[in-house]
Amino acid sequence: MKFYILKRLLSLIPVLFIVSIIVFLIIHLTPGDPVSVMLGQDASKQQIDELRQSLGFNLPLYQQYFKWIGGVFQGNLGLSFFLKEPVTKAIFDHLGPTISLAVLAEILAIMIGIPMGILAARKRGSAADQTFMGLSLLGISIPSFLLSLFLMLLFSVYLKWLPVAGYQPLSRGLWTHLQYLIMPAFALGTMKSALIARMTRSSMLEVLNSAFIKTARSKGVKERHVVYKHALRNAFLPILTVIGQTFGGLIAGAAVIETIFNIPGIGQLIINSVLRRDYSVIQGTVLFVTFSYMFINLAIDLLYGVIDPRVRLNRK
Amino acid sequence: GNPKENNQQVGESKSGSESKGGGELRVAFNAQPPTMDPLMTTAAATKYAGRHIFESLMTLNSKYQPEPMLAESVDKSEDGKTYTFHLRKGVKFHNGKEMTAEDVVASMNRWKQKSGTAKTLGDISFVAKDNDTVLLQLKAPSTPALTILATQTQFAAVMPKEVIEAAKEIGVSEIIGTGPFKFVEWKKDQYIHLTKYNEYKAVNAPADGLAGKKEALVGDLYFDIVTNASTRETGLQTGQYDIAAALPHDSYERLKGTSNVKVITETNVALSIYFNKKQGIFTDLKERKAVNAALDADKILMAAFSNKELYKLNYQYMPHEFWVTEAGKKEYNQKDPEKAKRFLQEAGYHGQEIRLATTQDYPYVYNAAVVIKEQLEQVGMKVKLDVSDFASYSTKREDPTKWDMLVVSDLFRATPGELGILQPQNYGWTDDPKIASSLQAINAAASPAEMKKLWDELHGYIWDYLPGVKLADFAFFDATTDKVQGYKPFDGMIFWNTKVLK
Amino acid sequence: MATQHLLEVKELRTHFYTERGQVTAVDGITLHVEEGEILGLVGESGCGKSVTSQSILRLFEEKQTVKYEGEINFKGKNLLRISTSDMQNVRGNDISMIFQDPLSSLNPVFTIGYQIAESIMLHQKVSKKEAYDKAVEMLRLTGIPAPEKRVNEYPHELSGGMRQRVMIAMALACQPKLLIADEPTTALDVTIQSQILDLMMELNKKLDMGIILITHDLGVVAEICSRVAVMYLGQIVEEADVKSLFAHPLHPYTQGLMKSVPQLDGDRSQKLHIIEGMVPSLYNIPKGCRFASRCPYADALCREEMPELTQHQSNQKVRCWHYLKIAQREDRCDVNKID
Amino acid sequence: MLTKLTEQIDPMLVVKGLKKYFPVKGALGQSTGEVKAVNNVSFQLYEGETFGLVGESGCGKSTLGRTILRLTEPTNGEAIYQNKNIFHLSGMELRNIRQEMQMVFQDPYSSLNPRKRIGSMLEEPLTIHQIGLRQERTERVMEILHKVGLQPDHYYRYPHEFSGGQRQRIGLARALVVNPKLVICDEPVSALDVSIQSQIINLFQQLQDELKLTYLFVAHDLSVVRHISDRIGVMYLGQMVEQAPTDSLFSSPLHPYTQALLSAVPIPNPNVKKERIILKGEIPSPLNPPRGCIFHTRCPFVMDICRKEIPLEKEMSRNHFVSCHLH
Amino acid sequence: MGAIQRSLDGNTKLLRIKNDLKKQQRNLLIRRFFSNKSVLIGSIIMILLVILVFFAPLIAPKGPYAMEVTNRLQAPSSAHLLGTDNFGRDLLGRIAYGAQVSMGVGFFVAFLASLLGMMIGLYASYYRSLDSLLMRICDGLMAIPGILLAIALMAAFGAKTENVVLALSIVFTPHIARAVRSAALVVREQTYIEAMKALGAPSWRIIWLHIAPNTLSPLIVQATFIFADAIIIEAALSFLGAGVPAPAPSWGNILSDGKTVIFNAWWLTLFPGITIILSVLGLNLFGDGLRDLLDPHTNQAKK
Ligand SMILES: Nc1ncnc2c1ncn2[C@@H]1O[C@H](COP(=O)(O)OP(=O)(O)OP(=O)(O)O)[C@@H](O)[C@H]1O
Ligand SMILES: Nc1ncnc2c1ncn2[C@@H]1O[C@H](COP(=O)(O)OP(=O)(O)OP(=O)(O)O)[C@@H](O)[C@H]1O
Ligand SMILES: [Mg+2]
Ligand SMILES: [Mg+2]
Ligand code: NI
Repeated sequence: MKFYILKRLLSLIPVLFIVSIIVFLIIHLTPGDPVSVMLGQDASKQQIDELRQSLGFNLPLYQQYFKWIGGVFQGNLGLSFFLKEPVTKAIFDHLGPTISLAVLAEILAIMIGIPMGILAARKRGSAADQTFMGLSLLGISIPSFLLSLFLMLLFSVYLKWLPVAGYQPLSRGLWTHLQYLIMPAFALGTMKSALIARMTRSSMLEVLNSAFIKTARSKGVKERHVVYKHALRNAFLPILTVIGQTFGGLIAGAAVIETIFNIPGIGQLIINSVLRRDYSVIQGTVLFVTFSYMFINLAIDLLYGVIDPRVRLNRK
Repeated sequence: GNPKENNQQVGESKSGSESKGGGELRVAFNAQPPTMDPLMTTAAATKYAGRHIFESLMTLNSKYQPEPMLAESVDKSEDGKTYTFHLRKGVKFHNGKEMTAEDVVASMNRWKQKSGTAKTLGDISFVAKDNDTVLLQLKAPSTPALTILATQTQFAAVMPKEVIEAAKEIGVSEIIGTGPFKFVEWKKDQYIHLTKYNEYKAVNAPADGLAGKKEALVGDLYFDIVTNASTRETGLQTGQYDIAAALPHDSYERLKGTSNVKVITETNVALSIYFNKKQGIFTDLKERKAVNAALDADKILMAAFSNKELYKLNYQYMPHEFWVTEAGKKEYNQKDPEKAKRFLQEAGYHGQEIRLATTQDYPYVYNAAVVIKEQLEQVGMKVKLDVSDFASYSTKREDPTKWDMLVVSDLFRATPGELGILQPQNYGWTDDPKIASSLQAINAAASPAEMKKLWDELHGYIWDYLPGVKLADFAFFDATTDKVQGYKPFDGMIFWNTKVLK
Repeated sequence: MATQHLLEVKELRTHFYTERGQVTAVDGITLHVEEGEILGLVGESGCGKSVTSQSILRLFEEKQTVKYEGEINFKGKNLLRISTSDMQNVRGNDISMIFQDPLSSLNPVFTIGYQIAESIMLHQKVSKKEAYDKAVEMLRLTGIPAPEKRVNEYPHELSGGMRQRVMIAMALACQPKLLIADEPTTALDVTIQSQILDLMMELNKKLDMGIILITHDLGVVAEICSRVAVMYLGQIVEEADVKSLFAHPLHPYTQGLMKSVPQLDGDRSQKLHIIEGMVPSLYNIPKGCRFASRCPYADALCREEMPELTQHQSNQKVRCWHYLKIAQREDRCDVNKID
Repeated sequence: MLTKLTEQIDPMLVVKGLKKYFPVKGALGQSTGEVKAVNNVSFQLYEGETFGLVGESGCGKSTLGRTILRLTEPTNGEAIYQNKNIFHLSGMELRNIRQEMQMVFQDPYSSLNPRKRIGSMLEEPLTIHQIGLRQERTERVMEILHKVGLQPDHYYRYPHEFSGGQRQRIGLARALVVNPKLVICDEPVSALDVSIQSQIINLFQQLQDELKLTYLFVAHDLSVVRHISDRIGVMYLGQMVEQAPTDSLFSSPLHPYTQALLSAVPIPNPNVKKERIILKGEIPSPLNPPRGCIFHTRCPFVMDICRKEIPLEKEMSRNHFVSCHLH
Repeated sequence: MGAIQRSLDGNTKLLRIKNDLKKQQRNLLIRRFFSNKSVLIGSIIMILLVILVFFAPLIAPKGPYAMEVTNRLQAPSSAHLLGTDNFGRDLLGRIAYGAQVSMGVGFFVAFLASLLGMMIGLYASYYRSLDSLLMRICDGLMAIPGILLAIALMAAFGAKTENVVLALSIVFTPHIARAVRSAALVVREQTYIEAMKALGAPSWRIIWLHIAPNTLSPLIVQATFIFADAIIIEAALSFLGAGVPAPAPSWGNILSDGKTVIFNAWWLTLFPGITIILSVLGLNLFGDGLRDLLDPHTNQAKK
């Protein structure tokens, strides 16, 4: 196990390296640079040129890259030009909200998606199946900002239960923390739950027809246990894959919702950094996200083995 | 629980020791400033936040005229080449240090170096005469010198000398000024927190524009950075924010009709078209005239601002009372497609593609561009809308090979010399000897009357030469809850003298 | 014959809903099992043996895929009438089942110990520890070496034979009144097969357990069953005690079946006997006798009307119009010798 | 046809010292041992004969068959077919040889792609080996369907619509459609009831007569093996313990395991009760086979030498080989 | 030997049987198609949308650009069935013309990503040596923000719809690859794959004709998601000027235009929203039904 984890972690290095080069090239070849954004609409060309010069943006690309990657190897992702703080700090600051939001959204997604998928699978072809699957389609296709605005209007403006937007860290108390996250988590969760529900349904359909389900029933196992214990665990691998994928997606891909609910998360950080061409933050964040994707995938692969003993043996 | 209450508890518990009550004011701010150092950027967000912290020697009153702020008084020498600033006594920086002439000189020298506007004064120098007196020495007399010192873009913030000396290339690292609020914390992408500066010494004159008496009426001032407009709007309606800045123009009418919300407008921006006069089709005056003749400003502005109360058709490049002139009026807003076609024919236009660069980061700019494209196509021009994000756009417009036309919004300026559209080095590249010499003459004018006369003349010439087309003046609009009192923007947001009723 | 049978199936019909229409896989099966009796159930592959056995436990999802008709009386209750939760108490406790396919009938994600113990804990009030001990005990009984170690293994770590024995251990763990064994030894080699058959017979004697044994292997039937029912296309075509059946099979299908068995001492150069023709499809069941199209004795009556299951002598029932004629012929020659 | 085996004919396939060890990896990915699934097995196949292979479940019969076809790579040993070592072939050559050597898989259901209709599944081997034109392929498939006793309207059906016996026949048809010379049949009749079983066995024999096929026939049911095979090999725990012509094996089984096996066959006659040899003792695992004679843990005649030395293969009578210290 | 040589007569008879069967089979398929409600509804919706795509000029003769600024933000009326947008352009016309762009983007992104992802997923699962390399590349690709990629591509190759498609395809490829791989890993262990090897089938054949079809269900689920996502993300990109070049209509940019006036002009979000939902619904129903049609198993457990 240790060996396997070590191997996976080592394989991270070349990937990170390649990703770093790709991202570096992409952002530097994209027009626009941080200087012109920072200096604002009315800055003069002279001012821009001066700042560019002093920050080293007119060095040849490879020199800039080596300067940066050299720092990365020393654990220094660079300094954000915009935030005026180390990139590591920026990522760390934006990570808290993202993790809270992602975890909450994922929990919601799982709590909605899995039971819905199971029910649909068990009642295949029935009205319940069709309703649930229809709802999940709605969940996929409804633009997230519409859903968010609707939630805002309902819960904040009309019912006045929850604050419209913003973020408070956990240190301010659990409820304070949560009340800002409930709506965005719900908006994200319902969207992700659609995918989970569909996956659950299709993999449960396969498992529910298996012979061992009949065995369980023939032993007199209660139907609920048959479904949630015997069948679900067997059907869980593809569901887990989707959960991992959605969770990974929530880390970097919740930008729209984060913007609407004004949650200072990683997604916003990426988008904002792209928009203001905050090079070092983009690079650092992308590396970080790559790392977390691989970490999540590793965790999922390890979980495979916990859930399904057959997978343990087959690992080559 | 009520979210509003919750916020207040949070705010108070943090700053309770610093301020003696007064509650807090939460502003839903539309953009994260790139920096808190006003000299490092021309971005409005920095200016709005910064003006609560920093002050300058001179500032503008509501008529765009200079008034002293950190100076008690200003004397002008006989030859008009030296200004003497007598500093106000007992003004303390937020770090407790008393402001001296040294600090002011260091700050003004930095301004001279960083600010684009400062350069229009030519070669100047600041000297500390004694602890409380600072001299400004000019090479030639200049009537608008004090106005230029009061400029708000990259305003001449006064900071302690040590802070300036420690500044790096991306700006100062300590935010210390003399203003009515002091800086507490900037939580990136979340909020900027200012708190009342208890030792602030206000000027003893009625508040007028940025000048006069300034008083922090709230204990804490939060600029909540809320980039999504709908969120600002809903947040205001639930009372989570007291003031929502720069709301979408389309919401104006609806918010105006909402009972517990007040809309506040300030017409202080000009919308213009810039031509690329360095390269391409618009180096030809006839083509520029064709565009000018084809446009129907009303439609463009209606699409951009949606409500007549939010814009004002105006051909004045300097809309303040003092500068208003009749010259050029007949050139403006001709709505004459036939004439345009004639110009095109004369110019020999044969369907070349005209690139109209724009960005959706400023919806009104984008919307105006869409209508302009439509109107130009009506007269047979072939226009391509080139939309990109602001960062790309701002790099692009520096490059004369990349565009032919832009739609630009400019904040009102106090002097013609500051007008972007007339600068030869600015995008658009208005490199006309007559304009250059006229501007110089205005700067060097001996009296305001002479200055005005020169301007009238220039204004007519501008409308003939068409470095661009001025379309109109317009307003941003903010909204407050009905609990907010005394909010009166000038050249953007001002939160001193503003209070929130409990 | 006892007044009350352990299990009595009366006119059981199992209909499947399929895309091509409703299919009756089991069509009017009547049979019974006594305590301590081993009933053999044989028949062509696809004739409905497994469906019958699973219908007894109501293992197909009702409403969605299947409809049952008839009666299944067990301990005086009609299993088709009782509630789902009552049914859950019957399953595994009173009636256990060994499935045809041991490879896929064990849940791959639980240890075998858990799977056996689960069934014990469901029906007996014992602690987890006791249940595991019992599971080890059952594994030992089925002849799995080192059962203490094996309980913590997963199905895929066991050989096919071992898995089969795990299934058997699981089925027997609660000492059911009735065991339904669906081809329990097909995947095993003969030495292990005989071990398992011995075990089943032992338990059958010790616990007075009734057994329904489904198999293709007539040798196994001859060895351990006391009564045999022969199925063909969803119906029982012949039922008799094992000696009578092997001595003089009455139904032409049973006869064909008997003749098809390769004998250990038969003539190898001779081709094996086969029953000509194909089993009709369930979607297209012929009107009269279902075997008519392949039957050497068939006549117009057979093709028109379905014969009833009729009693022949005291211990044999047969579904054939011509069984009397056949019985006479059979009397004349010795059936056990294959011609 | 039963004993056309003569000394003069060169064998068609020679398997020598074949070994197949599966590495076993623990949950940690490290190697924890080897399953010695096939351990040093040698035998020959002659053209037109049927070689039966019996043995306990898990003793390596399927693995043997799969290794010969190179469906898994052998650990050691050689298999000479037409003067070529199959284990050294690659690419095109291997594919060509696979046309001549086919396999009928043990599990009829999982060896059929659930999404393919029977017709296209049977036509595919022809397409792969570019046999015939499209039209001819269809004809040929129809013909082979008929031959294995299926009907033309099965052409468009999916595997799950067939009963076990029918699936088995489809597997057979797929193996036969490319006109192979050697067919490895891995328990092709174990899932069938006797009436269908006899149809299939007859079919095997008929095809052998018509096409001179050679079979390696794996089965559990000794009466079936006896009926169809010319020679029989008995495997135990990855090794071939006895090899003999059918009649010789059944009349005088030499290895104690063979004897136990034969005694355990149930007789379809309720009046006959047979004396079985009951094997006691621990069933060893291929992960950790016993030293010496692999059968000694269960052998009723175990001697001291059995625990120490591996018995050598001896020819006891003509073509009757056995590996046992008793002989 | 007699059985092998069939008479010519027999052959033609067989062929006739085969042709009959083929016809019968086709009829069965058609019947199944029409009895499968989801395919039917799905196809109807899809057909309607295709009509929208190809007959946009008829639906909106004035085209998507005709402005009447004085008529901006008009609620639906007889003159403008779906109302007008903030430039006074007819919403129906914009939606109709936007269908071309949006359906195109959605379709091609889903298609390209599926193709590429399938390729990666299949080869990664079949050749275990490629697996960790390909999967790590996917991890890396997944991490590169789509917006960044889109802006970069636009900048490098100009603002073209093709670039939007390309950028989004790259972004979504790893998702498909992972889904396909996880399904294929199971399939490749099946005996029927071994059987194909035994028949001498070359690897490409095994991969594309035998493994690939068995990974279709997760693929279809993912691909329909991507279709929807692509349409919506295109809107976000348009907003940054990295999407379909303005002022060409796409459902996405109609929607994001409408976003700012959602409280004043509900129709600007409602109608394109509904169209997007409808198209996703249609495609999903169609996809689900298609999968059911293709999947031999699902034909069983139905009433
Ligand atoms: N779920 C189902 N839906 C539709 N038909 C079914 C279903 N299950 C079984 N059948 C059909 O019912 C018939 C009887 O099947 P069953 O499994 O009982 O046969 P069997 O006698 O056990 O055969 P074998 O000896 O091969 O196991 C078969 O024709 C089969 O196709
Ligand atoms: N891929 C594999 N990896 C590891 N071990 C394997 C693999 N395939 C087979 N084995 C092991 O090799 C041994 C021989 O298996 P094989 O399938 O050849 O047995 P068999 O004689 O065909 O048995 P059966 O009669 O049950 O089919 C078994 O112990 C099995 O567990
Ligand atoms: Mg069965
Ligand atoms: Mg095998
Ligand atoms: Ni012969």
